[in-house]
Amino acid sequence: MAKGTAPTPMKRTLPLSGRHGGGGLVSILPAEPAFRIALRARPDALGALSRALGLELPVKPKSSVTTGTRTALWLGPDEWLLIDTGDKDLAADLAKVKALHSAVDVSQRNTAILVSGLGAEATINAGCPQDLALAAFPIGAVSRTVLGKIEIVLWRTGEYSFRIECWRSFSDYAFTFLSEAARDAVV
Amino acid sequence: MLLIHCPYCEEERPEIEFRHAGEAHLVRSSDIATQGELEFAAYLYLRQNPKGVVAERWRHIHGCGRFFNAIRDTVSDRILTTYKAGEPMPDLDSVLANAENTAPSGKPLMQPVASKSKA
Amino acid sequence: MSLNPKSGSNRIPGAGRLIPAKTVRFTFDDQHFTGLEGDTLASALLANGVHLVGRSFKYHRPRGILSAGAEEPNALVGIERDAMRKQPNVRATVQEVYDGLKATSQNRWPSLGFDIGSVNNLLSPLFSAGFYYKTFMWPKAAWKHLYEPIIRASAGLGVAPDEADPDHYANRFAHCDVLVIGAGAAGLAAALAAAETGARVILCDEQAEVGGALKYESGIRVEGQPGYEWAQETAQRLAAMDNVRVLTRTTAFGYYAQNFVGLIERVTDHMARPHAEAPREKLWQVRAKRVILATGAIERHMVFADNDRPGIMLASAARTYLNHYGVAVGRKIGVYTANDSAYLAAFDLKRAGINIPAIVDLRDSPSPELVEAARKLGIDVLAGHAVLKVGGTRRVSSMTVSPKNGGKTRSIPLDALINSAGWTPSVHLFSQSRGKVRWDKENERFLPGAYVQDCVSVGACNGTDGLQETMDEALAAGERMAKEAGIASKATVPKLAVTGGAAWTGGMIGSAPGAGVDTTVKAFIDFQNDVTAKDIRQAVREGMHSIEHVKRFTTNGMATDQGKTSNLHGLAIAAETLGRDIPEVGLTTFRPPYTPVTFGAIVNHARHELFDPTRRTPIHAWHEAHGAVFEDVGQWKRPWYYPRSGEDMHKAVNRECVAVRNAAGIFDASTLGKIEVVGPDAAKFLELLYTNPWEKLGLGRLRYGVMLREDGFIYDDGVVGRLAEDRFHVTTTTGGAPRVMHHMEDYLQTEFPHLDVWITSTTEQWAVIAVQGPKARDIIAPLVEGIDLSAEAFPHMSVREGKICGVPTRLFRMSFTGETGYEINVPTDYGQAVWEAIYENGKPHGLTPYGTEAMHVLRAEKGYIIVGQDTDGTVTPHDAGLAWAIGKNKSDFVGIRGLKRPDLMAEGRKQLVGLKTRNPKTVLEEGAQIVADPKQAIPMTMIGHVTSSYWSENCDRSIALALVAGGSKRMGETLYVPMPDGVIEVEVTGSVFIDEKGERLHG
Amino acid sequence: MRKFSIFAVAREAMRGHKGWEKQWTSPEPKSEYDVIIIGAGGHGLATAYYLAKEHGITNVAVLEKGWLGGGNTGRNTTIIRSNYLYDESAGIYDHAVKLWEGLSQDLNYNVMYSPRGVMMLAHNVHDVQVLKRHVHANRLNGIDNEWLTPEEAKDYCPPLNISQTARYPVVGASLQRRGGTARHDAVAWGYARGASDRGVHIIQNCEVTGIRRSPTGAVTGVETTQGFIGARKVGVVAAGHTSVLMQMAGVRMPLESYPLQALVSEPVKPAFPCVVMSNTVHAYISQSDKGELVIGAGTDQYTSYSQTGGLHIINHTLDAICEMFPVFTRMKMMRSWGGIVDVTPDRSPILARTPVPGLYVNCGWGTGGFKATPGSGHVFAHTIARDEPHPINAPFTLDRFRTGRLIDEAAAAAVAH
Repeated sequence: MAKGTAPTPMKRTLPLSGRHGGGGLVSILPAEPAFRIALRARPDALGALSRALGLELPVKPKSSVTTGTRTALWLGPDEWLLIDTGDKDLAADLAKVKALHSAVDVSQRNTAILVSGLGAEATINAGCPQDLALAAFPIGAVSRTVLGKIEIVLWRTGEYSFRIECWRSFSDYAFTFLSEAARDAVV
Repeated sequence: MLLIHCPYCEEERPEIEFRHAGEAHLVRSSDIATQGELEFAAYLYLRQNPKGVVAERWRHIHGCGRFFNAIRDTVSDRILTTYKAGEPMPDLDSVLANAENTAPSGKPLMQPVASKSKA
Repeated sequence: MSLNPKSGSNRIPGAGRLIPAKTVRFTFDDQHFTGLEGDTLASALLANGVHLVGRSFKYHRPRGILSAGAEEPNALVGIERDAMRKQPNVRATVQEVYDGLKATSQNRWPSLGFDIGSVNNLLSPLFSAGFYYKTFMWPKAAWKHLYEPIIRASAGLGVAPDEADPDHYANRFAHCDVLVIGAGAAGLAAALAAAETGARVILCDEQAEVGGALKYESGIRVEGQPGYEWAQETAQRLAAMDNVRVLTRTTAFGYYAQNFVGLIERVTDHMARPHAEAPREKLWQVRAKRVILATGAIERHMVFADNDRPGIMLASAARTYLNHYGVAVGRKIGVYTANDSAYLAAFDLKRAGINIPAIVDLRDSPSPELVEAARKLGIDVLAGHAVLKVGGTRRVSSMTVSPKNGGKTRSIPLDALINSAGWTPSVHLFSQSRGKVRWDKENERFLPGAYVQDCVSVGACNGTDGLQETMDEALAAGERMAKEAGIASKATVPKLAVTGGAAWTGGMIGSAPGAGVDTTVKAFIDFQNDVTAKDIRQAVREGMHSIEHVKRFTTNGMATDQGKTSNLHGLAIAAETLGRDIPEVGLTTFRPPYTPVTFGAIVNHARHELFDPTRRTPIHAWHEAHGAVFEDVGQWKRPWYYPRSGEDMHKAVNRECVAVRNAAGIFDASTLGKIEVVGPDAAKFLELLYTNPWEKLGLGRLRYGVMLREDGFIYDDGVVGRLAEDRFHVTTTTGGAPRVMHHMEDYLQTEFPHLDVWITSTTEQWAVIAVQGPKARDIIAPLVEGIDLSAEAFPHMSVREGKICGVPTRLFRMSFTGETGYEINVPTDYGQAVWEAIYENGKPHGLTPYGTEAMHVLRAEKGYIIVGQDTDGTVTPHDAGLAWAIGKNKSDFVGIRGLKRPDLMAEGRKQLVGLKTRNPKTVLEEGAQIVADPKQAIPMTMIGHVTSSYWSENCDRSIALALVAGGSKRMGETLYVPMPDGVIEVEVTGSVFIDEKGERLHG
Repeated sequence: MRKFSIFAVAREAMRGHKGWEKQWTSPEPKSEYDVIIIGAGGHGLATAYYLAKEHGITNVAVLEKGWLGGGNTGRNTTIIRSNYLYDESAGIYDHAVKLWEGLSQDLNYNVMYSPRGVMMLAHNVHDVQVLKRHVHANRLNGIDNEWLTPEEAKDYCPPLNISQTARYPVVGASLQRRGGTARHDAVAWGYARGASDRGVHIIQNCEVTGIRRSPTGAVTGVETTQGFIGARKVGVVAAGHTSVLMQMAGVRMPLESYPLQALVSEPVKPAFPCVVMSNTVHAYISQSDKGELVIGAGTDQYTSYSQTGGLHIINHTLDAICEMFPVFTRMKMMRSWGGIVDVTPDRSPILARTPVPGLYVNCGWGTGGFKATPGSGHVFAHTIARDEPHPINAPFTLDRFRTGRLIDEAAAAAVAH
């Protein structure tokens, strides 16, 4: 079943379908569709929201919390990107929360690219100005930042694996950039 | 490319994640509709533009998205401190004193040992 | 002595470190040569006895090789790997030879040996400093047509490439605790000490190998090991450490704010057959917590008559060519010096079997040890002597020597002359870091003074002269910098014991006595730009008293070497002429780059499709398949029109426009900006951001909103729908989406933080399919579930949520065409499928895809404005006929005060009107200017301009919108549009050309 | 002062160029002048020159904190054009171009005004609308500016990439043939020589530290690092530093000062015949007589007096240059530098009296002041001499920021100055 929206009879066209990039040291692949919510809330609502989501919303900058297929990524002091790669609609879980918040479905606004391998860090650092050394950007670290000329959300999912979220129409640029950068992913 | 401490992300980030947003602590009148002509023009257009320490606004637009304020020396471009939007401007004297303490020593590691041979 | 004929007759067997068996073939000016792997082009040419390699900028004087490094001003050549890879102005002293390398000399015609341009040398008395400011003024037109073209053609060194560069370049952002710049003895020691603490270290060096001066310093031992070997082993040891990156062929070219340093790594220019995936060059953008500058010093030449002749070179260069490349730069080599280090070059050469006829030392009493050592080797030392002039044109053939205070002269035959006026510490990067240099008066040199950034200088660039002191200083710096970078380590810093080496101090600056005073003499300071000592003196005489004036007037230090060997000489001569101290005359600030940097490397990945993102809508593939021609709107590609076979743009647009009014059209509006405004104060927030009132907008209703800047001018517009009490769906213009978000966030976070509301961009969550026209409802009705589409239940300017084709939709009933219409929002990934379904369903009804051009025509027929086309940042809502959109009872919104400023309220402002040409077939040009009196003389009084103009097939005439002074009071008036081929008469009309009452909207 | 000419050069060549006079003198400051100009850049020196030449006011001092011509005059990319949209802007910039046309002869100093044409590229429909609006307005204002097809643009500038598959293809261009370049240093030196010859004192290394006013508020002189110097009229012509100086007189300005960078390539044989500007891809470029490609970059985003800027600004500029001119990708950046530009809210200059009697200000030229140098100096001299603006600079008041009567070329046209 296609994730990120309720089932429909219509064909879903994914922006990066069929693309793959990288080579020996790095693999670049489009991620599967997912449910995504842009969540905004103040501290007093976090308890209720966390309960509804079944995970503790992180409050530490540059961090994330994952439970099962669901992750909350800290983007700002009152802002999270929620991603669920399973088949549970985040919006439905949040619909019942009364505490003051804003939840907006952005499942299809974003698309994601998975960059992995020994050369992943070097590939991303071709366009991302942040320090991605493990000590500075550990597993689970998340940051909105830039890649070349676009904005991305960068999430380190493993020592050698990253998930890059970007807006749909920038995904072609992001994918092409990463593929080009991977040519020089000498670690 | 400057390195800017974001008070919300609690770390230094590269300038290209940020957008400068002009002089800080300009007060938009609570009764702006009836504000006097000169006062409004001053609010809209007149700027301190100092050669030296300036309080200015930045937005971590490609980061946490927050607006915040910075105290920066416009001669060295060194950012002396940053603080969250809505917080009062910190005491300049202590900011400057602290900057003084953390400034590069200005001294070479050792005095060079000069040889005396000369033309 | 036996020669090695294979790699050049001047190769000394047993000397140098290159392997004789590893030969490479290359050409210079189409002549074939053999060199050795590891040679630079300069060393390979010298090995083959070639000294004449170029011509100077102004006088076209024959020039040879001055140096063995990046400071080279003379030996610039063109390198051509193939027709698409031509590189001008390459320093032969840096370029490594590879098999098949093709080099060509520059700035000469027809040949290097016989250059017509050298006539300039004969005319040189005329071509004094700044002569062009005083001449070429008569007659007026001659500068552009005669003088300037000649000057341009004779200037300019190499030839620019004429084909697009097929190579690619890479970028890497890197972070480290300690960046060490320069991998000579000091840099290696500093890196070692820092690395031992566990700090992340980057060590870079511009040369192909580490070692710096250890490459030629033959007598140095570190920990008992020959210096060069120690350097290589240390570099290997460092490179093997996880926390260290060693980059050779990598120049630190720019030191920017907060320890941000740009490095250029030359990856493939030395390779015969580069790997296709390898970038040619790579930019490293390094953010270092601490920087250690170990950039060494650069040897200066002596300033004397005709000191530019091929065969005259720096002593350290000759020593490098011998000790590293195994090349003797001559067979009979004279030495002219004002310091100690040239002696060591002479000794090495002598020991290699080269005849050293004399060491001419300007100093009266050189150190007795050196003189004694020279005597033992059988070298004559002429202390207190000067070289007055040299013989030879294309190769130096003799030097004329006399006591420096006058006396008997004698001529000494030779085939090379090596010289040294002393060493200039390389404070370039320190100065770029905005550190202040200080003048070391005793040793006549600038050294690092006050530091502005977190860096430290060690070794020769810091004026530290002794090698042991340098090592101690570097080790201490490495440890301290790592500690300051926050590395806590108990590792003990190694000690390194060194022996050998000469002091760096001593020497002289400015022109040597006995040379250059005579005004016919050319004693060069800046070789490449042909600046002589007398040029500096003339500049001072003409009132150029600041070193910046001297530099600009004479062009001293402004060539591709940026004055590495010349700046201090120029300064000294200016100071002497002025009778002032050097610091009073000043030092020009060093600016990036340290050496020239390829544009491509700076651009790196941002070429071709990565120059700027291309944004495509989710329905792009369909448009492409249906023959759409695309228009760039910001970063977006939007379908402009869909020509059928045989149609031009005009015909296609006419057909599309007629189809919309007669049946229906389908349009991809996905690029519209969308913002979801959520929270109990959402309406309050919109009240403040838009001129309109929002509190009373009913659920499910839409309203057209106008957004101003604080100054009262229109910023953006769009339709806003209320989905719930606390949820609005806001649309913006395509181009305005990001700036409107930023503008809203600004006010929300900083001016109205008390409001309970958040905004989220949903531009790309929704594909937007506009279906417009009298048959729109019939077309979509069968596909829509859960929404009553009847005019009563779902009137114009409403929004409903439901499903279309089984996909969730936010269905807007609205129109930018004046027809009954819908804008169907569906989640992006379904955009194309839903579009296709609607299209199939609509085909029998005559549904026609239309592009942005038809959209523009259709909206203009209705007088709907486009912000950014009919408004331009100087237009108020009143000017645009949108006064109705201003909430009359509002006490605040952004722009409320700006609107009330005197000029914005003034009579006679430019207002939006319609224009009809007298001749309905005439289509005005957008941007054309409007006048009231076409007979007036130029300059005419212009009262407005055409903002939008189209042929309207639906009106069967041309239509236009215009901003005209006092336009609203000019209805019916005749105005004029003077065009180059005649005046067009127009009538001022209202701005609605079709269905003025708007009945079609409500069908 | 002896005239410069080929004959003079030939005569001096015979005697080793030892007979040249100083181009300007370096006098000690007097205690008082009729007029003090603060800032010996092109605009300030031109003001002094025209005060002396046109208004007979020669008791003038030009005070310079560094070396003359060392600010933006010596740091800009030397572009000259007058194809501005609004009558006000067109008026002042074309006044300048007319003076440029005879300036070398007027000053007897070759400023190398080279009308090689300024071409502005259109990359999309919006650009076409904007540039054509300029072309039409210019034509009716009597200013040359013509429309070119991409092929005509390529004919005029052969290195230009007009491939329609480029990311932002060239779809047309406007060309002002009278536009071009001049030699920046020569402009400063030529005006300095001309002013000095007419008795004006150019005092370098003399920083103004205060502006003294009488009890009635009128200007009485300036405090400097060389002591107090009296004058009843003071003109501030200190691009970049205007806010700092005006603050000394208690006047807050509608200005912000930004770093602006530029760079040159290594010199090559003639490869680029004109000036090309593109607003959409953000770049402008020409080739100097020495053979360097001269490339203007953008401003940094923050205000600064550091005269340095970020590498990423240079990156963006070269991205655009290599996109428009892919043949230059292998060229090398030889030197880069920064200046300080003061920018007004409407990006048009202020050339006007101020609320302080006797204090005049000439500022706010943003990134494009060089082209206006002769015109600006000419009308500013008039303003100071007569205590009222010349009709050409009358619209460029401070008061427009109160009334809203802005001259907003950028908002109107989205074209970089």
